[in-house]
Amino acid sequence: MNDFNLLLAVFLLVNLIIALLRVARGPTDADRLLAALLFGTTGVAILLLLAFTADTLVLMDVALVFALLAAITGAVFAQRAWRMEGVGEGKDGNS
Amino acid sequence: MNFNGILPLLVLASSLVPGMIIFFLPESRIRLRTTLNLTGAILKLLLIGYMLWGVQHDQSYVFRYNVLPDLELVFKADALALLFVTLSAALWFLTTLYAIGYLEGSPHRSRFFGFFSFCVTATVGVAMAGNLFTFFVFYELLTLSTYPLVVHRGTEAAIRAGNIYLVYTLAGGAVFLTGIVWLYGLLGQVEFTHGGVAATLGLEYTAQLQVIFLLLIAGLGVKAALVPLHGWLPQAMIAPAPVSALLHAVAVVKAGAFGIIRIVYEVYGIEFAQTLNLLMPLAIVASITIIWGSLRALWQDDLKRRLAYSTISQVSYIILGVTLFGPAGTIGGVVHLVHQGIMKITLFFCAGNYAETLGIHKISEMNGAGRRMPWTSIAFSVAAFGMMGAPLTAGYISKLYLIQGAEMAEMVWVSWMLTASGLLNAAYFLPILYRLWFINQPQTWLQERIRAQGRWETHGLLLIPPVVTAAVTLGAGIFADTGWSPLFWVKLVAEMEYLP
Amino acid sequence: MSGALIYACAGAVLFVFGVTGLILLPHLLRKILAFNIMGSGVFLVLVGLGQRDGTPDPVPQAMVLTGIVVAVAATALALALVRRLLSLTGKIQFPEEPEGSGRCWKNK
Amino acid sequence: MFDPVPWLILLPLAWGCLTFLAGIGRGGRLVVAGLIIQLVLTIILARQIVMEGARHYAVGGWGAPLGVDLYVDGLTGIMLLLTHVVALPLVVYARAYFSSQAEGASYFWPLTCFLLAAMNVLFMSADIFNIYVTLELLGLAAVGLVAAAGSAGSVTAAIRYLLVTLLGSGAYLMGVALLYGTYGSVSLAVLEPLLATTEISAAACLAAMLMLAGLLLKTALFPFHFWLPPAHGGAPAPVSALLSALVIKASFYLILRLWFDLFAPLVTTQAAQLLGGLGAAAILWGSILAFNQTRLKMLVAYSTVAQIGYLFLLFPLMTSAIPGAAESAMQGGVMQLVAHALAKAAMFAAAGVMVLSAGKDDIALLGGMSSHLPLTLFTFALAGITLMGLPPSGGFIAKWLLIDSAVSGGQWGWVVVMILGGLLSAAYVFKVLRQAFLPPVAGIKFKPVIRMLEWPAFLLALISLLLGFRSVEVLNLLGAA
Amino acid sequence: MILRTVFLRIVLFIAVWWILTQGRADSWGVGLISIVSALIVSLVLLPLGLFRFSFAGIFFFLLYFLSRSLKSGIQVALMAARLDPGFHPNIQKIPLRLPEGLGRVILVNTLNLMPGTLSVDLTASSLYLHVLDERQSIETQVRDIEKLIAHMLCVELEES
Amino acid sequence: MRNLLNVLVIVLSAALGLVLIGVILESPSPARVRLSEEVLMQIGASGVTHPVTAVLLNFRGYDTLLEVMVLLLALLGVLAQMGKQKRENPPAGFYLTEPRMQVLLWLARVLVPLMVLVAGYLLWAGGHQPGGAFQAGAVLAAAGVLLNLSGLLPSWMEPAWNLRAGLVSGLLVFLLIAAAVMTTASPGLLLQYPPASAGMLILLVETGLTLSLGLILAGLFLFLSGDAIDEEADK
Amino acid sequence: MAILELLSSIFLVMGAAFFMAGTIGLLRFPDVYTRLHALAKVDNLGLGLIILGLLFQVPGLTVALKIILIWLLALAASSAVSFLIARRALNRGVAPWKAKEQKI
Ligand code: NA
Ligand code: NA
Repeated sequence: MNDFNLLLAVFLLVNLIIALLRVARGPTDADRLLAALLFGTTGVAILLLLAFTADTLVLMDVALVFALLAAITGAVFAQRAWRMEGVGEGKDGNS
Repeated sequence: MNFNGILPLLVLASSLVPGMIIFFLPESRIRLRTTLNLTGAILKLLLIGYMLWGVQHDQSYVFRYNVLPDLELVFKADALALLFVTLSAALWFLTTLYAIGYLEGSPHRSRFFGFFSFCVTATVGVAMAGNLFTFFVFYELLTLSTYPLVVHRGTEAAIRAGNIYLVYTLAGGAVFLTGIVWLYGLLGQVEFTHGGVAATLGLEYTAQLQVIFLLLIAGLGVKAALVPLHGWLPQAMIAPAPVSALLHAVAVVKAGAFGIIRIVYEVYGIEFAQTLNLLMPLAIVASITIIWGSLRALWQDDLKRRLAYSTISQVSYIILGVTLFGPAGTIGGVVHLVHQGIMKITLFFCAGNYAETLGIHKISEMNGAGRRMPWTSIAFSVAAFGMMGAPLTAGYISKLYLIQGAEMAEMVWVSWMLTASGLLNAAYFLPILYRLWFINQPQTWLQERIRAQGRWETHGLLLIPPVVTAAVTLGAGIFADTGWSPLFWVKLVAEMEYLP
Repeated sequence: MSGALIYACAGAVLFVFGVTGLILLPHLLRKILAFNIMGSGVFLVLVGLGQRDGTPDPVPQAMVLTGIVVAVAATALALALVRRLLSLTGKIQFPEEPEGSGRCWKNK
Repeated sequence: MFDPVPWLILLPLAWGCLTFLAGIGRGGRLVVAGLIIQLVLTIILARQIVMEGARHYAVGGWGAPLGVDLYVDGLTGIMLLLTHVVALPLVVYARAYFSSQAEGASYFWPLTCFLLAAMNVLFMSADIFNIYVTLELLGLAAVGLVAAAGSAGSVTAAIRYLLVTLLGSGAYLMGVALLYGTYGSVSLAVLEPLLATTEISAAACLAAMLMLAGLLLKTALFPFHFWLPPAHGGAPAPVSALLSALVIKASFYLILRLWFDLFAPLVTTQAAQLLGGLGAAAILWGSILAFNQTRLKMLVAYSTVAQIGYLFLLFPLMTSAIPGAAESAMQGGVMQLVAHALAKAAMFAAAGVMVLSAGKDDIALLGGMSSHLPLTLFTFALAGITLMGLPPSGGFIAKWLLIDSAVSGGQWGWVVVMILGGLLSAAYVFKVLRQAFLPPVAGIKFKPVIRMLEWPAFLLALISLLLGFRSVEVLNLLGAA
Repeated sequence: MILRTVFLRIVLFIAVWWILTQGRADSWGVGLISIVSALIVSLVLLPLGLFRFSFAGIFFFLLYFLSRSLKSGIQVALMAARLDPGFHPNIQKIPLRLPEGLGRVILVNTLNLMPGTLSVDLTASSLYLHVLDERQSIETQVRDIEKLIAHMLCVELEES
Repeated sequence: MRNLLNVLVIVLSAALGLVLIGVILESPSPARVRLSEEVLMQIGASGVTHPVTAVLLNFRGYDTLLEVMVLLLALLGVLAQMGKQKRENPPAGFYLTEPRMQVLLWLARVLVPLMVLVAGYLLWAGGHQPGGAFQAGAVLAAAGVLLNLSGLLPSWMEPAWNLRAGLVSGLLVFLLIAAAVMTTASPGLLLQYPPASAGMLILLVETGLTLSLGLILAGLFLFLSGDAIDEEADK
Repeated sequence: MAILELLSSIFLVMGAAFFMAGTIGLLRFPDVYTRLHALAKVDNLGLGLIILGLLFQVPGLTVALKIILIWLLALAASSAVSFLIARRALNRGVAPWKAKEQKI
């Protein structure tokens, strides 16, 4: 069971990395903001799987904090990060 | 620590402390400044008088202070030191008087007199230094305290002269320092001692000691204005007259010459120096300087410039005397340290008087000035004759001993060279005297700033110092054999320190 | 080679990337990011080397926690400064030449 | 027996908190009082060191390797004393400075308190990880102070400084990681014997290189000096003075410690020669650049680049086999460190006064300064004497010792460098002085300055000058083991 | 009424604390302080009387929500897997019948997890939805949820 | 020239990387000193049961003391920058009525009390498992950020005395306890907690730290966000 | 016991599959809104299934409640954040992708 959890965690990690590639490519800044969402859910899933892998239930607390902080990060990103047009290297593709 | 140990410090403090106070005085406190200046100068003379008396009665005045575990700051008031100290203190007193008159009403006097006092402190330190390290400390302080005096006027020309002065003296100081540290590395100490400390090293260090000698002499030669290290001196005549007087007669060039005396006699020892074949090259350099300075003086129309080249030439008499192996040469050289000082300061005082009173800076403008300013011109003439080595003057005594020394050292060419130099001296001084006395004065003076008032042809404080020094020039020549003459004291020095 | 050493090696790679980025990247935010990558690399090496014999060692873990806080503080300060620079100059980059290094020969 | 060590850590932190609580721009008086107390404590500590020798102090009572150890010896004592002797006049100066110019004043006091606290803890630390934390503290405080001026130039300089200092401490921390990984401890007391007795490992060598490189970067040794002049030259004058006089010395102090204690078994003559070579390049290049500056504070800042070079000459000189030579080199290096700190603080403070009075940082505008601010100009000149290495200053004693060491060790190249460096520093010092003797530039009107701006700087310059007469004490403290 | 709300919140926080600490007995010292702090914060942020709810409403809402979100997930997953996702996306404006406040927020969040809808903006009177297939009517789904929410929060729907 | 320099940097870095990896792979195992064993041996006297917390707050508590100072310094740097900027906040209550902001507003209303609980939990948990003041402080700070984003907490201007007191409280508590211990229980010894009260003292220190760190970390955001006008304001 | 493990594995695999589908959607979908659909719905469903799967592995009630709590938090967060992102995109004028007149 433990190894199975670990396997799935690795799978989700790979999944996350592939998805990040997309996020990094944009084309709009909104697409990049998706990273916050992606990290939130996938991260929590991976952490929980790992928590049940090696009897390190402490990782649940990490997942909990992670979920909370991911929410805040996403909110900050959406509210604040996309304000300086032309300052960052990215340009809105569609707008 | 006993009183004798503190005495050298008091001598230093007598100009340092007033200097520091004066530096921070507001410009308007003229009376307090003058009082401080004169009190310091008189106090210093009294202290030195006491020490002169003491040295004659076998007292010794030594102060030691450890700067590093095995490196001391040493002040030693030996006979040679006192000779120089007395000269500086006496001339400082006169120059202070002169400067008070000279600078009356001009700006930045607190700054001027502050650095002026520092400068004398440094000179006294150089004189009383008991080892090379201490000597170097004050030698560099002298550089630093004279720079503000050279650039005092704040004109572009003054600043340029200051720059040249710095480049020469700081570079010289650096070379000097290298020599000192090297020697210190070899000896573990650099105390001035009879017969020299270097002699303890023996001949296997010949090459190193020769290089070190070269470094030391090169370092000192800058201030002593040895050709080819003399370039700064003619430039520095841009400074106010009292400063020039101080630079040329008392402080800077003398510090160099005095240092060479110490090096030859008390670091290497005259015999050891002779063994290492160091004296002959030095004599040749000194001779070249003497002739070169005189020749260049001939072509100068600017009075202070001509005097400056004259200084280059005359200071090397001292060095020449040192290199003449034997007591007569020593006496001639060392006594010229004093004599040249007295005579040259007279000349600069007078030059300052001409410039301040009548606006005369050039020799071609001096026609007939003797009638308008008789006292100044008499003083000038006396000093000029002294420089030429005329009998009854101090210069005669110096030359007499130098020529004797040359003969005793069997260096005939030196006698010839001295004769030639004397002729050259005459060649550049006599025309001035001729203009002063034998050409009629013009209708108006260039820029008559100070009117004649009865007996006073100029400001009293400008007049007294050159008259006094001219009188001393005569006195030192006429009364050379009495117990109060410089010659007597120099003989004492030579007896106590160099002759077994 | 134990698993911990893999962490340490990855840390080494991150460290080098971070250093290179910190030096070469022109954009200041990327420099700050590179600094964080560099820091993470060091932390990985610290923890990885610390427990390469299998037992986790609390000391490097504590040190890494301290290090993270320091890195956060530094990052915050850097961001505040960059932001200020942006509001002053409108750019998130260094001006072309550091003052005084290039022009000095011409000025005299 | 009363032990000042823990109080020297807690008190500056407390002042930092209190000045922050006091509010914006307030707390200067508290800092002055606090520094007086700390100065007394440092003097007590120095006396204890001279009497009883070096000592370890186990924070928390655990002792190495579990806990963090402090170590206090003669060199520590010198650094602590120096810090307080320099800082005390500077804070008095800063109070006056910020009363006439508000720029950069807002959080100056807490930042300065923390900066000084960082110096204290850095000097006393004997734990390489703890040293990392202290380095970061020092760096952040310094950057905060540089940036506080708020202009585009100073913010740029601050960012550059921050990134450099972070890169430096990153490299340092990587070294710490490697050492911990190899030896299992971060305590100097544990590591030193381990490195000395076991065979030299590649990890230790790499760690040494990384840590020293990081510290060199922070010390701004040529060619890593590029960040220093804008940071030091652009900050408010009290900040420039603190940074140039003290902060640079902290990382140098660590280099000394690591080089001669921890990494002593690893360092080679070639490495020492390399450091010396960089030092020589710093002396020459820094002086030339200083001379070419048109801004006064930049000139002073480049002078720091040059003066740092002298410190690094002690590494090749220490390799000399002649017994006295190595000792003189160490003594000379430490004297140079102390003298430069005092003189540079005085010089930056004086420069600040002149700039404040002229209203613009431009050497060409200094004409007439000699009569307008004679005391400040005198201060500048006195400080310059130390930098030039002229007697009787502390700088002279330092140069004497270094040249002595080089001559007796037969390393003539360094003598030439030092002599040349002295002349070059004279060139840039007198460039300022001669300008000040010229008549005022037409149209310029100097603002009057308050007395409390001039005297602290003068005091510092005077101490740097008179240090030459008290070097025996300094060296006694240095020698206390 | 007020007491009930405060009581419910305290119970909720105690429960959460209990869950977080997994029932460790030695945690209640810190726990007491934490729960009181959380209560104070929640009372400041969310004054009493801002909303009411019924437990039954919550139950029905959750039931609906779970079933529909399962469906929505499967739907989008299939779209992603198909070669031709075949969507006809557009933004639609839906007039709102729920009164302002918590109800609308729950509606927005719920719709985000429902099949084919994504809330993109909220104004005083209407909700803007991004729908994956504009050919299907989305209105009925919204109305259903509105009704459930209104029941849960004990509010009346406005006539639009 | 510039390119050449870049290439040089890259080559050197690559070389450094290779050497680093080489050194890491070759490092002898185990290390000469086994500190983890020492930690486990002494943990009984530390007042906590979690080894990392024991190291952080007792064995190497000195590092932590300094680290709080690091954070405070960063905040001071930020504050010094902030003083220069013109501050413009949206009018009070703007967000509360703005329909678009409702989602965020309610998210904050629900999450923030929970985050307070979680912070308390992490603080408590630090004694026996990973967690402690820093994590708790981070969660509190996140709560502050969320409140600010949702308009419930205005951005911070020049901090008033009470905020300043909160910001330094962690360091002050730490210092006071250090000074108190030094003058009573262990005279002249820095941070040497008596084993009997170590746990209590550490919890006290951690509570102060949590509060202060939460404020500092939130401050790093809130002080700087003052001039960050949300798009909402200009729409 | 074995059945529980089997059930757990099934849910976990399904969860992972949904995550993968989310990623595919993210890669393939034409604009930010459609991608948000993928993330907000599919990933959360994936997370829910994984949590469901893990519920079969829990050692006790509190642990179970804790991971449910985490799930609720994640759900609330991602739903709110996806609204914020979508609104911001719309606000910035990112136009939604439209199907061409004829089917693709
Ligand atoms: Na820590
Ligand atoms: Na130390």
